[in-house]
Amino acid sequence: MAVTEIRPTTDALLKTDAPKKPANMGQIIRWTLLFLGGVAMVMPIAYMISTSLKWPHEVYNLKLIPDEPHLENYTYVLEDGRFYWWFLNSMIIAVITTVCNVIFDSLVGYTLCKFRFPGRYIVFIAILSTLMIPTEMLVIPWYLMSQQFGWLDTYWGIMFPGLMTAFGTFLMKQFFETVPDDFIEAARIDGLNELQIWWTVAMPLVKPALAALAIFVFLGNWTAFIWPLIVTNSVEMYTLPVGLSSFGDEADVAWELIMTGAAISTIPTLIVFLIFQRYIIQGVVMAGLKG
Amino acid sequence: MADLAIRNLVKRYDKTEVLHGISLDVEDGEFVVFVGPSGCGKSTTLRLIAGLEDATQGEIVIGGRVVNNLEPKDRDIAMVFQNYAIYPHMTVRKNIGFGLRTAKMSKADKEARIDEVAGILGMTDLLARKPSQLSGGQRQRVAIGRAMVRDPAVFLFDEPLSNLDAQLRTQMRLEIKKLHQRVGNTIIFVTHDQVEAMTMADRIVIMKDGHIQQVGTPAEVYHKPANTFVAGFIGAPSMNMLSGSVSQGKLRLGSGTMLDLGLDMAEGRAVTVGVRPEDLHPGDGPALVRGPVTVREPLGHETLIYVGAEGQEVIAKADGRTPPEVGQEVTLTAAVETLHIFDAATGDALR
Amino acid sequence: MADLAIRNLVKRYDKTEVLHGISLDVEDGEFVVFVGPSGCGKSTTLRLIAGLEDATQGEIVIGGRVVNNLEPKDRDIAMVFQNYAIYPHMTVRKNIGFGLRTAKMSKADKEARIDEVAGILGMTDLLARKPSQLSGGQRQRVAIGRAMVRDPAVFLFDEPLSNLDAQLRTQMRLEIKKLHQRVGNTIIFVTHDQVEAMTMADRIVIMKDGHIQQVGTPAEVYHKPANTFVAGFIGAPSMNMLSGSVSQGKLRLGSGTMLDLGLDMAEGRAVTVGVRPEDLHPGDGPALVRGPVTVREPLGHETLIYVGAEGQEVIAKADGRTPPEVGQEVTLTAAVETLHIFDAATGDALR
Amino acid sequence: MYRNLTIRQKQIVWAWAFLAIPILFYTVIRFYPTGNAILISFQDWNLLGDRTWTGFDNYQTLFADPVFWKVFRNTFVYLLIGTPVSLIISFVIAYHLDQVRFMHGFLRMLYFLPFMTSAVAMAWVWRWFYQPVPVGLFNNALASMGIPQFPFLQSTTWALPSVLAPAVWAGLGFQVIIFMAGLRAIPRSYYEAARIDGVSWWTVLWEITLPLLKPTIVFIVVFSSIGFLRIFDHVFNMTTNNPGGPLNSTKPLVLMIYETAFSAFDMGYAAAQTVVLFLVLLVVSLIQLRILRDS
Amino acid sequence: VEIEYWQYFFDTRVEAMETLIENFEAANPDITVKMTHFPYADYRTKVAAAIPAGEGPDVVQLFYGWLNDYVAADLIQPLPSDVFPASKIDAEFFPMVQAMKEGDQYWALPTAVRSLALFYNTRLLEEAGVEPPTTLDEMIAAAKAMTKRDGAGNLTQVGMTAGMTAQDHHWWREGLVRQFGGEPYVDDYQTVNYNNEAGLEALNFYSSLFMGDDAVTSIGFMDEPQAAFKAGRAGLHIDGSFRIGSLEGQRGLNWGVTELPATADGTQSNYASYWVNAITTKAEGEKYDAAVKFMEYITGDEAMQVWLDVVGELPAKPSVGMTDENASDPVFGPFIRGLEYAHTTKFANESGQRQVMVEMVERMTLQGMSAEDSLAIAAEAEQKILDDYYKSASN
Ligand SMILES: Nc1ncnc2c1ncn2[C@@H]1O[C@H](COP(=O)(O)OP(=O)(O)OP(=O)(O)O)[C@@H](O)[C@H]1O
Ligand SMILES: Nc1ncnc2c1ncn2[C@@H]1O[C@H](COP(=O)(O)OP(=O)(O)OP(=O)(O)O)[C@@H](O)[C@H]1O
Ligand SMILES: [Mg+2]
Ligand SMILES: [Mg+2]
Repeated sequence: MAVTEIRPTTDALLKTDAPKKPANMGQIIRWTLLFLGGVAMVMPIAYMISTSLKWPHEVYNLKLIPDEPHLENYTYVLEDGRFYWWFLNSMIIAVITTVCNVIFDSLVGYTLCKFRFPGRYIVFIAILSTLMIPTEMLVIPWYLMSQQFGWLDTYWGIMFPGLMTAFGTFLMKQFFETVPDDFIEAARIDGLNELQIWWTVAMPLVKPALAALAIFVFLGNWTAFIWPLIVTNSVEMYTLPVGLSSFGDEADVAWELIMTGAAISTIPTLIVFLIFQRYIIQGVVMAGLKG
Repeated sequence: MADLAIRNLVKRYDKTEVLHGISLDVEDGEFVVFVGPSGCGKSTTLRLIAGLEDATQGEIVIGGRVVNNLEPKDRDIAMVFQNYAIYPHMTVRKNIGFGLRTAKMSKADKEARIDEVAGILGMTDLLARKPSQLSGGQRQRVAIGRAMVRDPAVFLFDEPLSNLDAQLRTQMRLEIKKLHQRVGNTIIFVTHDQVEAMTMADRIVIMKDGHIQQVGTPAEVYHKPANTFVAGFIGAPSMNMLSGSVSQGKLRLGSGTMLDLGLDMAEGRAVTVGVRPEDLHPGDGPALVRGPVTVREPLGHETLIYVGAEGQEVIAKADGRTPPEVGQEVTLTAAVETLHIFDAATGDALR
Repeated sequence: MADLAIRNLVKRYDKTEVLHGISLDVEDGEFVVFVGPSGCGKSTTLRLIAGLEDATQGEIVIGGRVVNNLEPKDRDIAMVFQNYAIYPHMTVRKNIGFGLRTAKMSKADKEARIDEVAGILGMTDLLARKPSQLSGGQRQRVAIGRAMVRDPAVFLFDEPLSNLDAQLRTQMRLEIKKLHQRVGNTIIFVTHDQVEAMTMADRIVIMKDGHIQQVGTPAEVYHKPANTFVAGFIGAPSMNMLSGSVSQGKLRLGSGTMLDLGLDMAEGRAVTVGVRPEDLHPGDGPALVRGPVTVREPLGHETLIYVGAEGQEVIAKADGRTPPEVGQEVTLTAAVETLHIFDAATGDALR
Repeated sequence: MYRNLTIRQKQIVWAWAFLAIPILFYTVIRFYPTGNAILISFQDWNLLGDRTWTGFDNYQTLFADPVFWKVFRNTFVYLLIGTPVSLIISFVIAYHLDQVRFMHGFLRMLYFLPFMTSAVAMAWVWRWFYQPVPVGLFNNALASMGIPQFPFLQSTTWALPSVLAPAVWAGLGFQVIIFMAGLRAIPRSYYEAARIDGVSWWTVLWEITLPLLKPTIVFIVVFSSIGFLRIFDHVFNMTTNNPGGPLNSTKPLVLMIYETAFSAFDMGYAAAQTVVLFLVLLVVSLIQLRILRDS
Repeated sequence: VEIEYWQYFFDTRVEAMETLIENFEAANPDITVKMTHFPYADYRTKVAAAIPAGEGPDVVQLFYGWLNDYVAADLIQPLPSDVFPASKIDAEFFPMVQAMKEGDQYWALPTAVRSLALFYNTRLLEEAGVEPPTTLDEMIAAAKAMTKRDGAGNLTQVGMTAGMTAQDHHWWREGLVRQFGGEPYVDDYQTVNYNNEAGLEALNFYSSLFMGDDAVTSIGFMDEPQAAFKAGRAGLHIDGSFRIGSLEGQRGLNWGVTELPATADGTQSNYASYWVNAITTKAEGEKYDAAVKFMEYITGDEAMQVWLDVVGELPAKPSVGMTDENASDPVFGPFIRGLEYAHTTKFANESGQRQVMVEMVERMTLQGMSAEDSLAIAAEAEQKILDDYYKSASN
C-alpha cells in the first residue's frame, strides 16, 4: 500500500497536529542567503578581474562591466618575458618550500608525537614559541645572514626562512596522534628502522593531513612579499608578487596590470585548492584540534 | 498505552531499498530484541520508529497514534545510542537532565526526577562527574538514565552494549533486564549478538537483508527456527547442517544412516538436517556423523570437539573431563527429537 | 630452538611498578595464553618480550640468547596486534610482504613465500585487495599472515580477536589453533577472555596486578584453581562464592547446611566455598542455597537462573525447557566433589 | 656501540637524530635572529652606521612616545574587534554551509577564494570601494539613495574598522574551513539524541555544538589573534600615502615597526618595538590558552 | 672590469640608462657596467638593507634627501676633485646641486632634476571659459569655475587637486611659505621657521582650497590627486615633471602645463628635487677608476640630453636645460623655467616630515583645530625630527 493511500484515510493522522516539515522552504532560504553571501565575498575579486579588462583611464571608474573590455593587459603581462620568470620562480619556491615543510614539519611532528625522550616537551614548546616571534623582528638579521653566506639573490635565500614552520609542526603533531602506535610497533618488529617506519608507514597514513598542510604552505609562499623583495636583486629572481609590484613606478601604479597579474597568479592556487579541497576538511578533522 | 505497531514499513535510500515492507506488533511493556547480521536493517528500523528518518512507505503506530509525521520528541520515545551520545562537556546530572529540558515541570521537580533516576541506576554519587571520569559501564548507565528520565512509552536501544568489554556486557545486560522488569516500559533493543538477544528478549525479531525472518520468544526461535538462517544464527556454536534426502519415507544421511522421522515427503526430496552441537555427542545411537576429531576446545565443564566428516566439519560437545583425543575416530549421535529438518532449496523448516 | 624464558621480570613506569618480577618458562612449540583482567600487565609482558619496551630488571631469553638489548627485529619474534595494525594504504600482498622487507631473500623467493603463506591462510584470491575491502576476519588473517611470513621462533598475539564479533571470534580462534597445530611455532597469546584462554592454550598463565597467579593447563586451572581469583576468573558465568566456617570438622554454610568434606581444619576457621553455576542446579541434594529466582536467562539448551539468597545472588543452571519461574522459591544443590574450598582470608585454595 | 644501547636509549638516539636538522634550523633561523633583535633593541643603529650601546634608551623613548600608545591601542582594537567579529561571522557561515548539500563545493569555494588571492591587489580594490563619490562603490550607493557620504577611510573613527573589514574578509575562508572541519567531527548521534529529547535548535547550538567545538574555537581564536596583532598588509596597502590612516588612527604596531625600520632607519628603536610586540603576542596567547582551555 | 649600477625600476629610466651604458662601454671597451633595478616602492628599503651589508653597487642612484645618511655612515666616497672640481660644478650646475657639496668636494651629482608646475585640463578650462592661471588669485577663481557638485552637495568634479600626501607638501614648504614672505627653514634646514605669520598665511591659503563653503576641492577626492586629474575630474593639479610620462599615455585627456602661480606682486617660488649618482665605498682600485669614469659620463651633457629625451627629466645644467628649444618647450618649459627660482629641502626623514604636514592638515579637517594651533604642533613635531636626526648624526 502506498503512503499516499494511507495518509488521508487514517483517522489517527487527523489527530497529529504537526504539519509536514516546512524545512524545504528553510533550506531554500538558507541556500539563497549563503549564495548571496558568497557572491558578496567574491565581489572584490570580480572587481580585480574587471579591472584587468579595463583601459587605464577606466580604472577609477568602478563599473563592474568595463566599457570596452579587452585582453590587452593579459597580452601585455604575458608577453612581458619577465612574467614567466617570476611565475616560474614563484612556482619553484612555493613547491620546494611546500615539500620541505611537508617533510620536516611532519618529521618533527612525528618525533614529538611518537617518541618518548628527555627534552621532548622543551623542544615542542620552543618550536611553538616561534609562532610568537614576529617576522618583522627577523628580517634584518636574516638579511645580514644571507649576505654573509652569499644567499642573496638565490632561491635558497628566498626560501630558507620558511622551510619549516611551527604551525605545520603543530598541525602534524596533532595529525600523528591519530595514527595508532600499533602500526609503528608492528613495523618495528618487522625490522624497519625508524626512518623507514616514518616514511613508509606513518606518512601514507596521514595523507589528507599532508594535503591540508601543503595547501596552507603553498598559499603562504605563493603570496609572500616582503622577504622575497628584500633578498632578491635581479629581476630574473623576483617572485610573482614582487614582480607585479614593479608594474608600478614612482609616478604611477599600473593598476590594470597589477590586477591582471594578480588574477593570473590566483589560477595556480585555485587549481591546487580544487585538487586538494576534499582533503582539507578531512585533514583538519583528523587533527582533532585538541589544542 | 504504549503498544507499538509497524505496518508494511519500506525504507529506500535513493534507489536502494533497505527495508522491504516489514510489519510487527509489539505489546505494551514487551521487551523486543531485533537481531541480525550487520547491514540487515536493524538500525534503520529503529531510526524510523524514533523518527530520525522518514519512512518511504508504511505506518508506524505508537500507542494507537500514527506517528509518521510527528517529530521524534512528540513520539513519546527515548533512545540509547551505541556510542551513548552523552555530552562530554556536561556533568552526569546535566546529561541526565537534558531529556527534561522541554518538560513542563518546575525546576525542583526536575531535580527530584533526576535524583530518582540516578538512584534507580545507582549513580547518585556520580552526578557531579564529567563523562571522561566514568568507566564504560557507567557511561552506558548515564545514557540509559537520560532516556529513563523522560519516562517514555517506548525505549529504543541501538546496540548499546557493543562498545563494552565482555565482562561488562554481561553485567549491563543483566541490569537492563532488571530495569525492564522494574519500570515495565516497552523496549525495542537492537543487537547483532545473539546471546544478548536470547538472554534479554521477551520476543526476538530476526532480520536479514531488510526482511523479518522470524518473530518469537527465545525458546521458540531456538527450538523451532523458521529456516536455516535463523537456525544457524541463533545458538553458539552454530547448528551443524547435514545434507540428506528422503528415501523410502525415511531420511538418508551422508553417513549412510537412515532415520525414521515419520515424515511424509516425496521420495528423493533433498533436505537439510540441522543438529545443535549441544545435542550432538559421541555415543552409541544412530551415527549421524563419523570421523576423526580434528580439534578440541576445552571449556572446563565440557569440551567442544570438531569432527571432520565428508568434507565438512561438525561440532559436538563432549564431557569436560574425559573428552576424546585429537585424531581419535568418533561416532556422533543425537536424539531424533532434537533434529531440525529444512527444505534444502528454500531453507524453510519442515519440522 | 625457540624456547622462551623470562626471569624475574620487573617493569616500572616512572614510579609505578606494573610487573613485580615474574618468571616463566615456555617450551619450544608451546601455546601459552596470558589471561587476566584489564590492566594486570599482560600487554606489558608481551611488549617486553617483543622488545617494544625495556625491562627494568630481569632477563628475557629466547632460544637460549639473552635478548634484553636486542631490537625487536633481531629477536626472531613476530607480533599480531589487537587492531591488526595492517596498513590501509597497502594491498594485502604488500602487507604480508612487509615482514620480509629486510629479509635477505631474492625477490622471487619473497613472492613465493608470500604466496605460500596466503595459501595456508586461504587468502590467495585476496592478495590484490586493500584492507578496506576486507571483512574483519580477513583482516585478522592478513595480520597473522604478516607475522607468519617471517617464520619467527615465537609468535606474540595481543588480544587479536577482541575486535571481532562473537561468531567470528569463535571461528578465528579455531583457525589460530589449527595453524599452531600445523606450523608448531611457539605462541604467546594475550587475552582477557577466559573462554579464549581455555579453548586455545596448552598452558594458561593467569595474571593479576602484575603478579602471576597460576600457571597450568586449562583443565588444571578450571578444576584446580589456585585461589579465589583464578576460580572466579575462569569459567563463565563466574563461580559462586559462599562463605562458610568449619564447625565440628564439618563445613557450615550460610544456608545452615552442614557438609562433611573430610577437611582437617581448625574449628571456626572461615572459609570460602566455591561452586560453579554449571554444577549448581535446582534439586534435592544438600541445600547449598535457598531463595527465590530473580532473573532467568534462557540460553536455549539450558537456562541460567539467578537466585537471591542472604544478600547475595548466585547463578545456577537449570534445564532449558522447563526452568523455574521468576519468583519461584528454589533450593540449589551440587555434588560435594565439585565444591572448591578456599581460605577466606588469603583466598588460597585449601582443596 | 649503538648495539649495546638499551631499546629506550636507541629510541632517544633516533629521536634526536630526527630532530637534529630542525633544531639546527630553528636555532639559526629563528632563535639566533631573535636574540640578535633583542640585542639591537638596546642599541642605537641607523643601519648605515655603527651600533652604539644605549641601554634602555629605546624603551624609554618608546614609552614616552604618544604615537606608540596610540598605536598600541589600535593594535588591541584590531584584536578585540577583529577576533570576535571574524569568529562569529565565520561560524555562522560554516554552521549553515555545513547543512547545505546543493552545490556545497561551489559555495565553499566562493567563501575560500578571498583567502587565495593576493592581499595587495585586494586591499586596493577595497580601498577603491571606500572612496567618496564619484569613485567609491559604497558611497555611490549611498548617494544614489540620497544618504549622506560616509567618510570611511577619511575619518579618525571609521578608518580603523574600514581597514579591518578586508582583513576579516580575507581570513574568513580559512576560518570557515576550520569550523566546518570542527562541525564535521561532532558525532551525528549527539544531534539525534537531542532531537529525540526535543530541545530547540537554539539549545542544541548553545549547549551541544558550541561546547563541543571548543577545541576548534581555541585554535581559531589563538591563530586569528596572532594574525590581528600582526596586521600589516591591509593597513599598509589601504593607506599607502598616509601610512597609518588619518592622525595614526589605523596604525598598528607592525606598521610602526616597519616605518621606524625602513623609513626612519632607526633600527634600535624598531627592534625595541618588535620586542614589545613579541611580549604582547606571548602574553595574549598564553592568556587565551588559559582562559579557553580551562572552564 | 665590471662595475655595478643600481637604480629603481621605471621603464624609461632603464631604457635611458641602457643607452648610456651602451655608449659608455663603446667608449671604454675595458669596462662593463651591470645595471640592477628594483621596484620604486621598495628601492629605499632595498638599498638601505644592501649597502651596509657590503652588498650592492659601485655606483648607486640615491634620492638627494638620503645623502646625509650615506655620508654619515661612510657608505659613499666623495667625488675626486680633480675630475669634479667644485668650482666648475658650482658654475655649471643649477645652484640647488650645491646641497651635495661639503667643503670643496662634491659627494654626488645628478643627471637630471625635477621641479613642480601646474597641470591644467584644457577641456575643463574651456568649458568654464577661463585661461590657465598665472597667479594664486587667478588659480582660485579658475578652480571655482571648474568645481561641480551633485544635488546632495557632494563634489563630482574638483577645480583643483589637493593632498599633502602627494606633492603639495613641497609646494607648501618651498612655494607658498616663501611666497607669503617666509622662509621655511633656517640653519641649513636644521631649524623649522614656518611657525609665524607667513607660515600661517600659507596654511590658511592652502586650507581654504578644501575647507569652508566655497571649497574647490577635497582631500582624498578620487583617492589620489593624480588619479583625479588623470580621470579628467580635476581642473588643476600641481605635480612634478615625472608625471608627464604617465599623463601622455592617458586617452581622452587634454592637458597643459604652466608655471606655479605667482603672488599678486609676482613672487615666484618652486621646489626642486633630484636623484643623484654616487660612488660607494665598496668601489676600490680599478673599479673605483671605472666608477669615476662612469660618473663623469652620466653627469655629462650628452647623458643629460638623452635623459631629457627618453625620460623627460630636466637637465641638471642650465647650459643644457636652458637652451631656447628646451625652455620654450610647451611641456618642459614651465618646469625648466621653474628651476631658476626653485629651492631644495634638505630632508632628515622625508616621509616623516611629510607626515607632519599631512597631520597638520588632518588636525584641521578632522578635529577642527585652528590653523595657528595646528601649525605650532607641526613645527614642533618637525623640529623634533630634525633635532633627533642631527643629534644622532653629530655623535
Ligand atoms: N544514509 C544511508 N544511505 C544509504 N544507505 C544506507 C544509509 N543508512 C544505511 N544504509 C544501508 O542500509 C542498510 C541497513 O543499514 P542499518 O544501519 O540499518 O544496518 P544494521 O542492521 O543496523 O547493521 P549494523 O549491525 O552494522 O549496525 C545497509 O546496507 C546500509 O548500507
Ligand atoms: N606507558 C605507560 N606509562 C605508565 N603506565 C603504563 C604504561 N603502559 C601501561 N601502564 C600501566 O601498566 C599497567 C598494565 O598495563 P597493560 O597494558 O600491560 O595491561 P593489560 O593487562 O594489557 O590490560 P588490557 O587487558 O586492558 O590490555 C596498567 O595499570 C597501565 O595503566
Ligand atoms: Mg546498526
Ligand atoms: Mg593489553
